[in-house]
Parts: sequence; structure tokens; C-alpha cells
Amino acid sequence: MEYTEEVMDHFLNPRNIGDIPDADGVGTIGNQVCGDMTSVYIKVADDRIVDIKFKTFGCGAAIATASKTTELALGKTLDEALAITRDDVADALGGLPEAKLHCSNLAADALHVAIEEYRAKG
Amino acid sequence: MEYTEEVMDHFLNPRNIGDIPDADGVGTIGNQVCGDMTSVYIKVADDRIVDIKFKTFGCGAAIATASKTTELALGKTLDEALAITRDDVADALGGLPEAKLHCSNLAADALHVAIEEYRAKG
Amino acid sequence: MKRIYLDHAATTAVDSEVMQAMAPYFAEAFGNASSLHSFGKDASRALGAARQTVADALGAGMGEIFFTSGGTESDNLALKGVMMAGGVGRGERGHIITSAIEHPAILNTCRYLEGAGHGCDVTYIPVGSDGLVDPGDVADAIRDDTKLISIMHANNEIGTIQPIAEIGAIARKNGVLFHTDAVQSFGKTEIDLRKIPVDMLSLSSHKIYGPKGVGALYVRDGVEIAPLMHGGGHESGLRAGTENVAGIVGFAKAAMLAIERFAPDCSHLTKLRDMLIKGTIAAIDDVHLNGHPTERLPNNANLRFDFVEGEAMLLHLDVKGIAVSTGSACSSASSEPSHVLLALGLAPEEIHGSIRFTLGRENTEEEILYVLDVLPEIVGKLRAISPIAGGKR
Amino acid sequence: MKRIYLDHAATTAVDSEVMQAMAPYFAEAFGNASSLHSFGKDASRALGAARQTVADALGAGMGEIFFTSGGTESDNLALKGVMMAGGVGRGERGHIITSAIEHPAILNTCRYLEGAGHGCDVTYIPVGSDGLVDPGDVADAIRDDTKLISIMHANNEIGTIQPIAEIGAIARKNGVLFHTDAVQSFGKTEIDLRKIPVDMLSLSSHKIYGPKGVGALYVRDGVEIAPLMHGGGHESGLRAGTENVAGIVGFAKAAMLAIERFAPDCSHLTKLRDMLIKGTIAAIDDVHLNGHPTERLPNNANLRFDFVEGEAMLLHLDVKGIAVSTGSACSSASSEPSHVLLALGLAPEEIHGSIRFTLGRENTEEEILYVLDVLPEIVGKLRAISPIAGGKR
Ligand SMILES: Cc1ncc(COP(=O)(O)O)c(C=O)c1O
Ligand SMILES: Cc1ncc(COP(=O)(O)O)c(C=O)c1O
Repeated sequence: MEYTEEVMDHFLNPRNIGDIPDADGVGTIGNQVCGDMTSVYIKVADDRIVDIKFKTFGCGAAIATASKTTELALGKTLDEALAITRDDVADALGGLPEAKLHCSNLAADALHVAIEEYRAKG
Repeated sequence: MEYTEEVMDHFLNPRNIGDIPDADGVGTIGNQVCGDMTSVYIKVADDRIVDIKFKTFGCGAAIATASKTTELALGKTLDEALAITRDDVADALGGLPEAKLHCSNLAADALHVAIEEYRAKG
Repeated sequence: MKRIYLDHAATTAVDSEVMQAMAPYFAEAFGNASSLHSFGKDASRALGAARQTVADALGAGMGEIFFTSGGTESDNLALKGVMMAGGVGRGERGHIITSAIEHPAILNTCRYLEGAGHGCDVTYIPVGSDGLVDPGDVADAIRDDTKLISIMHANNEIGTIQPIAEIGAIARKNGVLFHTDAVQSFGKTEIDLRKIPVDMLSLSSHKIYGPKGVGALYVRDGVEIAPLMHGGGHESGLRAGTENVAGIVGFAKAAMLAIERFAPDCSHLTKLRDMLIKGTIAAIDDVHLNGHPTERLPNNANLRFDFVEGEAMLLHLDVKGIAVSTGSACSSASSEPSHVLLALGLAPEEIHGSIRFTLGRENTEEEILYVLDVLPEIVGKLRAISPIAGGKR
Repeated sequence: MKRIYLDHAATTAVDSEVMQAMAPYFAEAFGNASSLHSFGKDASRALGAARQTVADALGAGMGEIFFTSGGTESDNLALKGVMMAGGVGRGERGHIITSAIEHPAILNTCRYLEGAGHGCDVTYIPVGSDGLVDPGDVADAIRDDTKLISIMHANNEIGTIQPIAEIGAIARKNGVLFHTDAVQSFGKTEIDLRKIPVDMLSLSSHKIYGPKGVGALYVRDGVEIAPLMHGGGHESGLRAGTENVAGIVGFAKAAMLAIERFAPDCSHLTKLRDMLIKGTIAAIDDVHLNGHPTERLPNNANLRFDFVEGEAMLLHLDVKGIAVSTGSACSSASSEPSHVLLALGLAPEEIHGSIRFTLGRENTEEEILYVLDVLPEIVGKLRAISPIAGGKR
């Protein structure tokens, strides 16, 4: 399977790129096999994600899934955002090649870590 | 190596074919590997081969060498004819493919047997 | 001079539609199918489509088709692959059942596997005088350590078609894998892998109007075989080496055409074949058909001309523009008479007088009439100088 | 969109003269080279001429050239063939010396031979950070049971050219056979087998503007190797299977053209390569050349872009019409980062940012200028979203 148009769109025009200097939560996940790394930054207000940004060192799938994840998470409550799975992201992108599934997990994982970090701070 | 033009000529237009009902000598040699068989018939006068005929069940090389052998032997003294070797025949044909050398021996051998038969009758 | 090609079992000309299908893959969509860029994707898409086409042609799944460099490699891969995957030669022993009339790609692989250190025993099932394997003989030969039965679908020399459905059923019942070499039969007799219990099947492109140097091995889902060639992970790891995309595309097109043209091809070939067989036997004395009269490929007429030698016949026919082949030892680099004809119980001099005519799609009635026209004279000429003809023509 | 192909180490487009040379052998002179009739003779003559051409191109004898289905098969045949001929795996043990940066066709064959029951030990010689094998290391690795040294001529990823004359001399002095994989070097660096002590050498057609699915193994007269593929007695018994005449003719033509065009090709490629390397390093910070700066193929520029990942670069370039390859794990079905770049001592994130540009005959200065034009923006874009770039562009 090749990259879908949706994947290519998010890869070429990634949404919500960059960082948030005064983020409420930051999550960074690296995948040893691929050498990929994704950081997700969130701003939270009223238990909702009101701003989200990401940075990714990684392949096309890693960038596209990170972009898609931020899009899915923006405006969601933290519980809703925590419920976003890798499969949700892959589905929203119209699927991912088999060989890419392992490097597409980064973003959802990084998002969850960011939320947990925010919650841990209380 | 392929068959030379000379080989093809002798194969397509074999000289001295047939048998000699009242032959002075007959030699027949069969080659087990190829399933080939050649018979040579000679008439002798004044120690010379004055008539010679052959029959061959065999491949192109077998037929051509038999034809060439009879041509070489005709008119020769018996000693001269006995001295005709397989190599003489192959040379006279402009050479033979390596794989065909083993089935080109029939005619010279059959000629020698025919001469020996004649001499044995004494 | 008009040339008449009657040696389609040896190889076929590439079909013009096949040429057309291949054409873009040499210099335009020339990418390496493993490459990620657009050139590579064009190639891998073509490869995927070709795999689907070949799978469909056999009634198989796409994941069950592995492309190789030809029938010989497919046969080697099937036999060695099963043995190696089963650990045979490394401690384990294994037994193979095959027939006495297989193609050298099978027979010589078996001889190799029987050799010291490779841990195999091989049983060569004989055939009847009609060239058929008795499935009962196969059943009887099965041992506890039998790992594989390999019986060809149709024979390349005499065209005889083996009862592979029955043999496959016996294999299945006994839990033994079954491979069949379908290099000669594909496109000329029905093969539907949904219906017959075959675990592996070999194909070759150049026998079906495709390019040379391409073939496939069908391996039923779940059957484990080890690769022969190691390297990049091509063909799901079963066959390393940059894929011959143009060749594979051509092969797939040829397979598709073989299926599309199956019915007209078969009736055309059968008609010409019977015309040739009957015409020859009617025109010339002491001519016999080798192999089973009806259980045979529609394009094969293997005829035995008593008292003459095959290569001499072949050369005379070649001079007349007619291309055939022979089972005579003198016809090939090897000086062994045909092992297939020997297995039928023929005497050496009978084998030496056997000529194989194998017809193709493009042959015409006119061509067969021409052959029937020149044959009697050639046979007559050779019988006239034959010391064993006893005056017969 | 104009497409710029810079992945010639992966494969090349078939040259138009090669196409022309092959053309008659698909549907006209389509015979089986083993057949005795005129169709067969046309084929076997073409095969003979092709063999002579390839032999001449290497400074070898015609009897030393064996055609195969490609570089992978040639490599497998060389290694397994020597071991099998030496009885290794059947009682005997044997030792192979190779390098850590060989192509998978060599490395995975070695791993297979190291496996249980195959009787081989393998020493993998490391390379320096420049990608060169130290011949002294090879000499030191030789044991009493060393049967073969196999060191590639030029590396497919970083283009580094190994000192094969020296290594060959060491092998010869120690009575050990020497094989070299010249798949990437042929046509781009001089190879004259009259001058260098090589016992076996692998070639592949599709890397030199010939068709895919064809290659050759040179085997020096007197060197004994066993066949991988059993069947008909093709290729002097060393490689069974109906010869791919069209493919072989095309391969030979490509080899001839490679020799004829050697000097202009090399100077053209070197110029473009240096333009690309210098231009990229001048335009973009934190870019490095992988592999030796001068002991490298004239067409290889393997560049490391810090802070970005290779596949992402590749995809961006592809969108711009530029085809390249990368050593990144995410670039291939296998998820291992390049073993070659690892062997240079690079860190995983450095490996992931490496892009291989391999140039070809038809590339132009204009194309390189276009690449230099688009590269900075792509790298900038990716570094902008890179969490490890630290603000660098
Ligand atoms: C029955 C059979 N099996 C295998 C082969 C070998 O196929 P290939 O010539 O493609 O190697 C052939 C033809 O040569 C054949 O007729
Ligand atoms: C150095 C090297 N050796 C061997 C091969 C394998 O050759 P082929 O693709 O013809 O099997 C390649 C290319 O894939 C290569 O670059």
C-alpha cells in the first residue's frame, strides 16, 4: 500500500507545526527502530486543548500522523483527546502502509504523554 | 561449432550410396551411444578399391562422414585406404562439431573392416 | 524461404500484444520496484498487477505467486525449498516421489538431492508404454518420511497429460506436499487451483508466448519453503534479486492471453495436430505415435519413423524451412537418448527415429499440408540409405 | 512535470541502442539456443557473440563468462558454488572472509552459509569511517580453512571503491579464491581481469543501461564451482534454464557501450557529482559527504543532512520530480537502518538523514542546478519542524 492523498497532504502541508514556549504540557516520544521522534505541545483551558503544536524528526508517515493528531485533538476535552488512538489517526488519514504502522504511533503517544504531564502538574 | 557447408553438402547429396550385392568386402560398424550404424561395401581390383558404396542409419555427421570416406577411398590402393583416419575424414569436411566426433568414426572403421574382410578371404 | 516453426515446446515467439505490454517498462517506467520514488512506484504497481493477473489465471491468491527466472528455477525452488525448509540434509532425512519422465530441471535436482550429504531418497515412478503414471504406484511409494510428490502435468516430449487431480488427492490424503511442473500444460489444458489439490506449481513464460527468463512458482498459502537465492527481501523473502519488471509484465500478459484464447487455441491446435498425425501415418509406412493417443496436449505430435535417425530427419526438414525437435542422442550436446522415450520401453533405434512436432497458435493448415508434402520424400531418402530399412521406404 | 532520475545505483533505463540490439530476439530470432534448427542456431550464435562481448569487456575468455538472472544470482552462485564444490556442509568446514558493507546478496548468503548444517564460518571485515577495507585486515583474517574472500569492488550506497588489486594479491599469495561484486563498478571504474588477480566477478545488466533479470558471473579458468540450479546442461552445466537470449544480447550490448563510452561517461559523471556535492555543501549548513571523498564512483554523492529524516527528504524531492534513495530504515520494507552507514560508525540519526544521489549518463548540468535550487527549501522546511534541529535551517 502506498501513502494516501490525505497522508501526502498532511506531510506536505503539516498543520500546527512548531512549539509552544509556555506549553501546559509537552510529550516527546522517540522510536528507536525508525530513528523517529515527535514532540507534542499543548495549551489547556477549561479542560480543553485550546492550542496544540508538534515537531517531528521522521518519515512521511510520522509527520503526517503528527499533523493529523494535532488536528484531531484541537478543541477536544482532555478525556476525548486521551481516547484518540493510533487507529483513529490512521483511519482519519485513509489508512497507512503496513510497514509504516510502527512509526505512526509516535504522535498519539506523545499527545497522551503531554496530557499526562499537564495533569501530573495538577 | 556448427556443420560446415561441406558436411551439409555430403549430408544432403551423399555420394556412393547403396550396396554392392557381390561385394569383395563388407564392413559394418554400429555405435551404441548414438544408435548409428554404417555399412561399407567395396569391390577390389589390382589391390585397388574400384567401387565403393555405403549405407548409414545415423545423424547428419554420420551420413556425411560415410559419404566423404567413400569418396576418399575410391581408387586408392588398399594400403592407402587403410591409412585413411577419422581425422582425415573430418579434415576433408572442414571439421566437425566436438559433440559429433564420436559418431563420425563409423565410416573409417567400417572401411577398414571391409578391407580386412577382403584380405582375410585372401 | 518460408519458415515453419513446429517446435513450440522448446520455446515460442513473443506475442505482439505481450511486446506492447512490456514496451513501457524498459526505458520509461524502468524504476526499481523497491524504490520509493515515482519511478519505483510505477514499477511496483506494474508488478502487483502482474502478480494479480497470474494468480487469477491459476485460480490462486496474489500472495501465492512468486516470480522466478523461469521454469528451471521454479522447479529447483519447489524441490530444494521444501527439503531445506524441512531441515532435510541437516540431520533430517526426506523422501521424494517423482516420475521417470520429468524434465531435467526436476530429475537433475532430484539427483542432486540424492547426493551425499543432502539427505534425500528419491523414488522414480515408471510410466506405462503410453507415458502415463499410475496413481496407484504413487500411493504405493509413499513412506513415513515422504515429504513431497512431484509429478509433471504434461510432458515436454510426448505431451502426455498426467492425472494430477488424482495424484494430488493421494498426496493430500497422506499429508504429503504435491508439486506439479505445469510449464508445458498451462494454456493448453485447464488448470484451476481452486479445484485440484496442488501445493506448488511451476510456470515458464517463454512457453506461452511470453519473454524468456521469467517464470513463477505457485506456493499454496501455508506451505513453507526456503529460498534458493539470498539477498534483498524481494518476493516476500522467497526470491532475492531486482525484479525483472518488463519480463514479468510480459509474462502476465501472456498468461492472460492464454486464458482468453484457451478455447479457440485448443480447438485450432487439436485440429492441426490430428491432421499432422493422421496425414503422416497415412502417407508413410512404419510411422507410430509416441505417447497416449488422447491424454495428450493439443499441440504435440511425437512421431516415430522406423529405420531413420532423428537428427538426419531434423536437418532435412530444416533445409525445407521446417523446425522440429528429436529425441535422438545425436540431436543434443548430451549424447544420451531421450530418457522419456526410454521410459516408454522403446528400443534405442526407435528412439533415434522419433521426431517431436509441437504446434503453435500461428501455425496454419497450409503449413501442415506443406509438411505432409515434404515428409515422405525425406523419409524415403533416408530409408534408401538405411542399412536397417531392409528395402522399405 | 519534468522528472529527474538520480537513482542510477538502484537501476537504469534501458539504452536505446540496447533496445535496438534486443529487438529481433523477441519475435523473430526467438529460438531456443539448444535447438538444432535454424531458429535455434540464430539464437545460439547470438548467445556466443554476447558471451564474447562480455568476455572482451572484462579482459576475460569466452569460456569464463556464465550468464545468470542478475547480480543476486551471480553473488549466490559464487559463494555457494565455491563452498559446495569444496564439499563444505557435507563433512568439510570452510571459512569465508567478506566485508561488513557488502550488498545483501552477499551478506545474506553468508548468513545462510553460517547457519546450522552449512559448515561455514564467516569473518566480516569492518571498514574505516571512509568506508574502505584495510587489506591488512583481510590478510590477518585468513585461516587454514579459508576458502574464499569476497570483497565488493564499489559499494552501492556510498560508492566507495575498494583496493581489490591488493586484496586479490593477498588472496592469491595465500592460495585463497577471491570474488568481487562489481555490479556497481563496471563501466564506472576500470576492470581488466588480465591485470588484477580476481577469480570470480559478478555483474548485473540493469545497472549499466541493460535490461533487468540478466547478469553474469566471471569464473576464472580452472576455478571449480558447483551449480545452484540443476536441469538442462546450459551454461556448460553451471546454470540450467533456457537462456534469456534477448536479455543476454541486451546485456552484452550495454557492456560494450559501457566500455566504449567509459572516458566521456566518467568525466561527465564526475563533473556533475562534484557540482552536486560542492553546491549542496555550499548552500546548506550541516551537510556531510558519506564515504571516501576521492576513492568513490564518479556517479555517487551520498550526503548526510543533519536533523532531518531521509524518507521525508525523498518524498519532498519526489514531489519536485527528483528521484533519489536513502539509507533510512523508514525507506524500505525492512526497518533496519543501512548496515553500510552503520559500519562507517554513524549514529542512527545521522544515518536517517542520508540521501544517495546516483547520477547517470543522461543527467545534465541543468538538472543538477534544479536540484541545488530546490534542496535548501526542502531541508529548511523539514528542519523547521525537527525537534532535534535546535533552530538550525
Ligand atoms: C516441462 C518443463 N519443465 C521445465 C522447463 C524449464 O523451463 P525454463 O526453460 O523456463 O527454465 C521446461 C522447458 O525447458 C519444460 O518443458
Ligand atoms: C553491489 C550490488 N550487488 C548485487 C546487486 C544485486 O543485483 P540484481 O539486482 O541484479 O540482483 C546489486 C543491486 O541490486 C548491487 O548494487
